[in-house]
Amino acid sequence: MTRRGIRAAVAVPTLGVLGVVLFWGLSGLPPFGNYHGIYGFLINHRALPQRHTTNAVTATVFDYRGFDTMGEEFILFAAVTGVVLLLRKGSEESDEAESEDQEPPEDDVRSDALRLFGMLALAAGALVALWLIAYGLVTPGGGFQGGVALASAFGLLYLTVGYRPWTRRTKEAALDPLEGVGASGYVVIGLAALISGLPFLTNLLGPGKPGTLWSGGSLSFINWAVAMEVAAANLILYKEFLEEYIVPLARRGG
Amino acid sequence: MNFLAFGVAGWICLVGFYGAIVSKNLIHLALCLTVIQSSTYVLLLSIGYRKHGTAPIFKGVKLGTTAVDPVVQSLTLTDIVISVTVIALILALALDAHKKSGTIDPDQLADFHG
Amino acid sequence: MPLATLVPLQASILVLVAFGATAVALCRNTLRQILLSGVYGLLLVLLFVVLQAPDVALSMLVVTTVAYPLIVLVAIARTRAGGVDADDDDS
Amino acid sequence: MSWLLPLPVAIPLLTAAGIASVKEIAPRRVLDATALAAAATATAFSLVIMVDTQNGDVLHWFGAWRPTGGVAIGIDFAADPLGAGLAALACGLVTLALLYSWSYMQEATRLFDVLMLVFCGAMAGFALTGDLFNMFVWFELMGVAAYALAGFQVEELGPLQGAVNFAITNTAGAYLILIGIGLLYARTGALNLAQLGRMLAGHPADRLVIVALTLVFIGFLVKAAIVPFHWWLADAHAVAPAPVCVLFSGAMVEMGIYAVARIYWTVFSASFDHSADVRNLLVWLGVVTALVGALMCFLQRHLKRMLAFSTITHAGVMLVGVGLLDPKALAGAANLVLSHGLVKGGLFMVCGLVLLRLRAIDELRLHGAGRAIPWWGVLWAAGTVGLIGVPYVGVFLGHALIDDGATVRGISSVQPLLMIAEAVSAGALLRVGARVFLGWGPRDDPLLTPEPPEEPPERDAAVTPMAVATTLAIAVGLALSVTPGLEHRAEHGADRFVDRSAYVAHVLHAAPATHEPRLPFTVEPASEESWAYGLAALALAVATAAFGLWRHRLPELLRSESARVLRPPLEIVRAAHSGIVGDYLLWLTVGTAVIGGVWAITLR
Repeated sequence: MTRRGIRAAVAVPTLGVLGVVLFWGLSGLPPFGNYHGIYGFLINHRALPQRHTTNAVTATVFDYRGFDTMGEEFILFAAVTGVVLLLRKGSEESDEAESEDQEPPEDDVRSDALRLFGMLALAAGALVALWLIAYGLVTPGGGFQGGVALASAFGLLYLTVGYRPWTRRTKEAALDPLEGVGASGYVVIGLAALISGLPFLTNLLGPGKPGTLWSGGSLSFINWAVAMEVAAANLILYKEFLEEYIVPLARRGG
Repeated sequence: MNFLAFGVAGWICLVGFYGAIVSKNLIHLALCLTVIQSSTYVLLLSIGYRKHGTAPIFKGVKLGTTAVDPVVQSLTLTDIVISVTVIALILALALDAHKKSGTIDPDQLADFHG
Repeated sequence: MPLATLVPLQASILVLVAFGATAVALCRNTLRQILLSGVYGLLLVLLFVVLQAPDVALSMLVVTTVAYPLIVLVAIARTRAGGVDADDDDS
Repeated sequence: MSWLLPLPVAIPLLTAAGIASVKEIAPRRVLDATALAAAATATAFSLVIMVDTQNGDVLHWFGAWRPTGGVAIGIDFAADPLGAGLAALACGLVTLALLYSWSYMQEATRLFDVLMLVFCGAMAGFALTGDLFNMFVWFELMGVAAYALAGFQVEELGPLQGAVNFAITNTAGAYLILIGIGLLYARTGALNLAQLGRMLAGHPADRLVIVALTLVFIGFLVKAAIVPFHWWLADAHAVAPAPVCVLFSGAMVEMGIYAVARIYWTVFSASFDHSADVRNLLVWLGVVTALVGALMCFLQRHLKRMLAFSTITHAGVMLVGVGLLDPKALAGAANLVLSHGLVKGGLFMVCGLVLLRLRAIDELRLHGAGRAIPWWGVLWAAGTVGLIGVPYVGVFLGHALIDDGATVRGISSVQPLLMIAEAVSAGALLRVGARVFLGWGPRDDPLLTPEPPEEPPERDAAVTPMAVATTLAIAVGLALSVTPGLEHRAEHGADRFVDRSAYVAHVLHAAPATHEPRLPFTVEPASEESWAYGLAALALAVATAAFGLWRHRLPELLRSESARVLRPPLEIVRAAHSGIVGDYLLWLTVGTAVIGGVWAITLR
């Protein structure tokens, strides 16, 4: 029996016992659909009057529990930093070879029609993304969803237009500062309140007009900072992973 | 229905753990981790669900309408972001491991014994 | 949506999600697994919609259609391009 | 001075983001200095907060969402002496590690500084927060930064699977915590620790609460490296660079222990009412952890792995301190965290220098090589003595208080076992010191676990910053047991830590702080019992070291007989540390199933 076989044989009864314990605990939950927790109830009844945001989830994410979201932004930030560190470290030697060549790998030949399509798709995707971000306080959506969508729209650019716009220089000149500014923006908004003598992350601006873009006060700034950080972080992530794939492939002439 | 939702959440967790334990491949293992994590999404959202409840978005809805719990949704959102980032990091580690030792089978990667 | 249609819908999607999770966890071939996990992600999106969580559904949608496939596919491609196929057997 | 509370988190995080933005244009030394300054500032603020908490807990409600009608709708930081002290320790260790890295880390980009600062902010947030889900967020942030830091210099430093195992097992543990949080939220509709405790109080613990307790505790025990969830720790330490190990051993593991204490006393203490079943399981988990750690420590020849197992020993002792569910033992655990963190951190720094200057990290290959760097030998010896528990040195105060706490709780079998565990693990470190820095003992020892050879990079580095950081860490760590007034403050802090109703009143109802007593600045004389344990530990540690070095001089018959009896169990324990992540995950499920099952039966 292989080691893995033994593991599987031990895992089944163990997970059986664990399952019994787990289901025993889960059976103590209030019945499905009959939840009456006070926390969510309060937020549902207060988000609109207090913050003029019609989306109670976004109000929770960016305001009532905004401090969690700051931590979450930094999780993304740290993970992207870690990925860059790990993936780039391995390709350090090959980078030296690249600089000797003075020539980045060739793009695949792609038709002008495809390029045009790519640009149009980018425009459309970016528009949807911006809408998602902007109206996040009103309708479903928000900085995170919109940020990922925005990054994906630019990701399409890679697929259709080619490798060259993605050189490292682009990243260093634009993406890193963008990501840093997005992440620090959140902290700065928090500190701004602290400097004015209020608790960290207190909403400094008025709640605005309900149901519009100008609802929520500082929330919309936080929302945009998050969108910036998320979009930049995802783009860096995509780029690092794609480069991991494409550079050795191109070098081999594949 | 009462127990179906929570039971499904528990089942996803267990099956994800099984897949991770017998995994032969770090990428496979990472995907099994996303399965385990998805059990927390199902659990949290099922907990906060309310019969006759609308989504906690009050645009064009009159105030005081029954809505599902927004807090669990906010927790789940955070959870999803964490999931993506951690998986990306584990995959980056797996790629690095592959560069060094030519394998991503966790059983063959082990160099330390005892 | 009336409860009479919503409850069976939720129940059936929950069952599908349970099967989806099982398929993803037990599938041994990584390429097939990433496909399955895409389907599983979409099932979760559906579940979140019927559990009245559109924000979460939207997040899951962008994550499951773009972020996961991209990074996982690259990881698979890269580890195969390396020449050693530790993941190819379909047992 | 509640406005200070967010700063130990905000300053490192803001600086990290700033460094990441300008890392391509600003000169390297400017960025290093900025990072160091940020960590030092965070440390200073944490210390100010700690002093401030002497007059009562300090609260900060983020976004000004103060509780209304006793219901928390926002997130709070609630600092008490122990939490603020832990934050100060974490930030202080980051400062020392960054100072050490000034010349130790030589990579081109400053991503290292960025990740260290994120790690710093996350640990401070974890120690200060008063909200369960917020705790989880900082826990994950700590994890993500730590995984990346563990895989940092893998090009030079051998295999990577240590970082992979670390990431996967800790992530799996975090999911268990989240399920537990979900269960608690379903029951109480609360995430704030004080409110969770208040909602649970008054009802006997039922199935949901028992399972929630199990899952949340196990998730944090994975981070705390408690047997059988400890496997990742040695693997991660073996691959991580020395300054990162300082943080892993000195602060991160302790965060797991702290979380168990914090959550027990604020959330669960009313439901379980210090039940003997909760206490026994935690205490015996701690004892087994200490013993396994000591045994494995003795069997290592890879210096960093050895120190990692020594950390496991001490993590076990800390868990005993927390698991006794007694304020005196808790004060002991807090003191132990402080002194162990600094001394162990210093020892890892010595390891880093050994690797840099002598270009090896293997005890046998380094035989006698340490004579070239005598000052570092002195530091190693001092640190090792600090970990034994010799009266009035290093970890002594913490151990003495934990032993007293056990006696208070009517337990007498635990103290000698803890003494043995810590003496054996410290004895192994003494053996290394004698072999490496004095050249004593033979050049070969088949008992010790062979490790894959490492090829550290050849490079030149200024030693001064490293020497300053190391000396500082070890000197302060050694002196803690004779710091005037520390014992009284720790005990008083622990008394407040365990007072759930005062915590609830303060957090949810803004009850004014009660008048705090003035504590004297004196050093209490140790009891006779503590003296006896301390001296016995010293003797046993020296004997262990001598046994490790000169075992071959024992009579042949004694050696072969004891080998015949001891070898098989030894090999089983050794083989269990397989380095395979699937095994580790299986151990995680086995441990969860067993602990959950035991508690399900006994606590029901």
